[in-house]
Amino acid sequence: MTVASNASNSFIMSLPSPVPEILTHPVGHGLVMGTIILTFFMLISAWSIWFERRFAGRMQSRVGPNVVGPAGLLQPIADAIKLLRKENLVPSGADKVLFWLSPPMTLFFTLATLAVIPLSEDLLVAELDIGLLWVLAFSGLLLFPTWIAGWASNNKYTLFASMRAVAQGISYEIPLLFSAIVPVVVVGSLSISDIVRYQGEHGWLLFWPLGPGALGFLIFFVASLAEANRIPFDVPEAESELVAGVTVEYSGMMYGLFPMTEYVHTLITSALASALFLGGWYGPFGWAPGVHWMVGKTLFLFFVIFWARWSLVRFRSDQLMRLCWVWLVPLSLLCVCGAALWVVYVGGVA
Amino acid sequence: MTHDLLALLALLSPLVAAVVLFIIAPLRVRGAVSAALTIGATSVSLVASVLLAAARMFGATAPNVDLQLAWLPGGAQTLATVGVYVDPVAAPMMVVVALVALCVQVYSVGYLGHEPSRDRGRYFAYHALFAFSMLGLVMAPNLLQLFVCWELVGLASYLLIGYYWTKPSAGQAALKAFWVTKFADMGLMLGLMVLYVKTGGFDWNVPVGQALMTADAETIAGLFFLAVVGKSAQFPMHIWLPDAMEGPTPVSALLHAATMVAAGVYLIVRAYPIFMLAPTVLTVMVYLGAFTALFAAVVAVFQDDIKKVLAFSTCSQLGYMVAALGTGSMVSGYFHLTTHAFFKALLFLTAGSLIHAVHSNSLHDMGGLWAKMKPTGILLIIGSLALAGFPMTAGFFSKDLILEELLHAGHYLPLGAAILAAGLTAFYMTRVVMLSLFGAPSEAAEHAHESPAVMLAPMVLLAVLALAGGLLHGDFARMAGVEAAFHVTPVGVVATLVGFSGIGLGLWRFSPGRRTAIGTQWVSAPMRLLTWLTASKPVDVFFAGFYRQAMLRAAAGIAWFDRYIIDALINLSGWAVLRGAERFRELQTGQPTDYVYAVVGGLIVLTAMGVFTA
Amino acid sequence: MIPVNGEVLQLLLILGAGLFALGLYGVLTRKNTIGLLIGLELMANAVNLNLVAFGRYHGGTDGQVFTLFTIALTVAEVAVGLALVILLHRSRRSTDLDAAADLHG
Amino acid sequence: MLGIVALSLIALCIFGAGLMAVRSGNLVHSVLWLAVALASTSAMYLVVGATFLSAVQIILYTGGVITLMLFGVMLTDRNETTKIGNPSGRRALGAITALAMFGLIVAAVSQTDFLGGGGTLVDTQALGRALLTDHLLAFEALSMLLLAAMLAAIVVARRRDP
Repeated sequence: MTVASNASNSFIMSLPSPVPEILTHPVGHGLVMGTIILTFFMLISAWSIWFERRFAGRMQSRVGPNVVGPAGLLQPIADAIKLLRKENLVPSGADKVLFWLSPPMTLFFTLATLAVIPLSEDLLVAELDIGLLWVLAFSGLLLFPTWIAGWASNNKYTLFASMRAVAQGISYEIPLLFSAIVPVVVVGSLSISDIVRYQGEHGWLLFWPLGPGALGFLIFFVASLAEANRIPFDVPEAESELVAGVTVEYSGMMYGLFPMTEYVHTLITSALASALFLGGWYGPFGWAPGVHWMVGKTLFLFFVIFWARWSLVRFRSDQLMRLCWVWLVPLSLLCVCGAALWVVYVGGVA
Repeated sequence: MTHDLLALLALLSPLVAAVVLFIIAPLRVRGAVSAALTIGATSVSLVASVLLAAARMFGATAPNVDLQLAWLPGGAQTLATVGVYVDPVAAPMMVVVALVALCVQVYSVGYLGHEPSRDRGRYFAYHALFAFSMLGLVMAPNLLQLFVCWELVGLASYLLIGYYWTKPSAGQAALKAFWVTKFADMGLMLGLMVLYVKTGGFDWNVPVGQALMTADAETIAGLFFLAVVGKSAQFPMHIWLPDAMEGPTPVSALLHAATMVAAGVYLIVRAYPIFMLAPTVLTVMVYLGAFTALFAAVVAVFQDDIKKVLAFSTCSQLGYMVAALGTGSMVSGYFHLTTHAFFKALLFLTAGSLIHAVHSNSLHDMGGLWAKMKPTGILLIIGSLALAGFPMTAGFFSKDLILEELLHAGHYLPLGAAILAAGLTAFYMTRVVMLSLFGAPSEAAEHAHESPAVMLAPMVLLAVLALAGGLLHGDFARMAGVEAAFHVTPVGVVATLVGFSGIGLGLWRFSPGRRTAIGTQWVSAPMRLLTWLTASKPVDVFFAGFYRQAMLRAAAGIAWFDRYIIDALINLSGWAVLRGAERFRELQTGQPTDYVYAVVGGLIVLTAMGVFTA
Repeated sequence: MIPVNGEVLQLLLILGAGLFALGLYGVLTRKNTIGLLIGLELMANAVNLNLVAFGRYHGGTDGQVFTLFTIALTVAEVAVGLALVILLHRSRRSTDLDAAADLHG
Repeated sequence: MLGIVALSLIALCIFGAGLMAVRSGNLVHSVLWLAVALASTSAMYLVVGATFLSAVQIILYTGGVITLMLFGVMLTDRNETTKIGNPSGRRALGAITALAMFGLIVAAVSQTDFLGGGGTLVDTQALGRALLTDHLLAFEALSMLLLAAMLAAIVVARRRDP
């Protein structure tokens, strides 16, 4: 594990003097960067709820929230206050400890993945040499709180929802892992920053390992949508069948944590896809690297996910499994083989 | 370097097609996609093979392609390698395999046009697998890879024979083919083991003269020959080949006439340095091959099923090749393999075309097709002439070469058998032509119509090769380092005359004027005996009847001894064990925890011994 | 991360032994089949810990490679074990180990 | 020093979670305690420098095995799984046996002199290379085993049509 402490040349060094000194120590660096990145992600996801509701309104020929604040911009704050003021109920017959434990665990595991997502060359919490595995490990762990919430609520709808969520989660983890292997094979490193740097030199992985790159990106994106339970893969919380998925029995801010982390998770997924396949903080052809590229790409993918949400219909459970096992798993295997062949015959590990 | 790439391309493009089709089910269930992929891959193989062969034949002498990857790394030394190896021996065979495979695949598009899309997809996936395995066999750099591909080819054959899996007879035929050849393959495996023990490798040309004693060579070659007898359907183990005709006719053309059954012959060609050290095996090969040639030709005369005629004819021709290789002349056998691939594939495809038209395999149902299907008829006649060894066709040159070699080697009895078989060959092929094309028009033939162009085109290509293939004989000779020019010899003249008389006899016997002369009723009294002997598949009868009776009698005696002597002893010990077990079974509580305690108790005792005695 | 010298190794080995003993206790005392699997997992984990500790102590890749293998083996074991549990539950309506004691002598 | 403290803390975590996993009367809690024990082990791997293994431990063990177990729990009865526990009749003998095992191993460990040590770190590339060269045969055999286990699990757990 190597922790980057080379906060070298950019705008951070131009800040007033005490800050850079803190940054030379790994822990201090992590704290400062963590605060910046966390704030950034939380703010974006809070207002993305507003944006999504406005956007959905436009797509459905209605207005959307426009009362609280100018153009409804204060709506997220109003929602938060409303949730905070409500009572947190625990259903009788529930497993109290686990019931209380689930929402904070969701938040913790989601935010833990943030630690290795680089927003730019120096804007990251810690540069792990197994960064990609770290992200995948923690997003895999996210199944736990979901399952716990469903089981602890002592409600048949939540139990069904959690069963669906776990089945979907462990199935789609396979193509997700395999497609994430493509950049690893091509670059020869598990560090996300290394993968981005490679793309700065050799072009985006989306284009450059011809075939496996584009296909891998597609599979990664689809599978991570499924991991984040976004439409069209939101079978675990299908409103028409399961009321509202595993969150049925939750109320107040305990409930609020679930949708919030879902948005953060989706945002992180978009950021990861941008870093792995879309060149991270590098522009096309390595133009003008900087944090703006990373943020732009992340937001673009985030927007595509909203777009899909309001355009597509939900899969049936069996269709979901069929898509995964019949199409994505074999295709992702082919991707890995293709990437390996590409490395041996065209590219070559640096 | 380019040649390395070409060789890899030839081998791997069918593999890619096969893997893609096997893994991705949605592609496989679409017959057209599957066909396009397979045919595309085989075309790539064919182009690559032709380029590779052109650089090594016709006087050109490009260096051998030899790419080997370490496989089974065992410490310092590599146990085996896999790779591609293309020398002047492998190159023509590659062309034959890829060419015939492509023709058959294209033909299949028309032949299986009415099958469900899903089944066609499966069929072409098998074809891609076969093309890969067969090319892998031909290009194998050592005998181990050859063995692996040999088995893969067997698998593809099994799958394709059983293509109509809803028919019980097809399933049984597939199983029979599988078990008979698997039994024979034991020989190849044992032979490889002996070879490895004796020479420390799987190469065919390392042991020449130096490391291998004649006795060992005899053992190895004998074991290899056992596999050849199974794969190339030589006498006692030919029984699977006629049954294999249950598969679709294009499959028969590709696997069971042109390429797969010839793999046995190719094995001999490849392992020739070893066989040359084993004179006894070579002699056995001459006699067994010649016997098979004559025997199968006799049987073929009495078959009413057009595919069975061709199947026995294939046995017979393979007998020729084996006999030729037994004389110590690699060229003649190998050359006959090549020409035979062309004209036998052609014959099967025309037969398939006829079957397609009348929906029956029987010669009786095909009478009078000449009027309906002139192009197919002409192609059938061309194929028959080539098989009969009509002068200047491909079969004429290769068969003539074999007979000459038999004469030079001084094997007069096999020579006689071979010449007689040549006459019979001409006779039964004439019978097929006369009955199917010019016989009395049958009901089914009323509705027959010519096959589509997609089926005719491959046949025309093969027909051209069947006619002109003989011109290559000089190149084959040069491959073995001999400068041979064709010249007329007494034995060739005799064989040709015998062939002509066979044709003449057939024309007279089955001329359209003699309407009653149909099927097997034409035979006279002494021939009737022969009919019984052969038409009812005598070896099958032998196995099913006499052999089984003898075995049963012997088994009954042994069974008595077993029941009243051996079993009594066993019962005694069983009784004793039962009594003892009644006591011991109390130990089995059925509670898993108790078993865990037993294990842990033992572990604790062992650990304690380790700790306190150290 | 810290270097693994003799003392650290001993500490890790004793931790491994403790974990192994805990797992053993679970296996010996649980009535429920899944509970028993949990004990087995603990024991396997203890072994893995020892392998990693020794691997770091001696250097070289072997310790970690073995651990990878044992992890994969455990996954296979759990998959089959749980399939058996489900089968047991289906035929006996119970996941108690005692329910499967039909084969006693 | 800091390292030893961290190591001891994690060791306590592992041991405590393991204890709860085998003592808890609620099967779900038991499984989740096992998850905590396994995750702490992963942290231990991180501390002693086996980073790749640490991630694998989380993905495969904590992510895979525990998820499987939870699935198994869900497919059985809720009443039955919330009340398990260790029957009193088995507790004493089990504890004695486990303690005997523990004592013996500790005795063996304390008898041995561990000198030197502190081998070099192994990076992920070296690990991958070792896996695919020196241990290739075992690797291939393992893939066959996993395939067999997968098929076995499907065949065993499949609901047969009556």
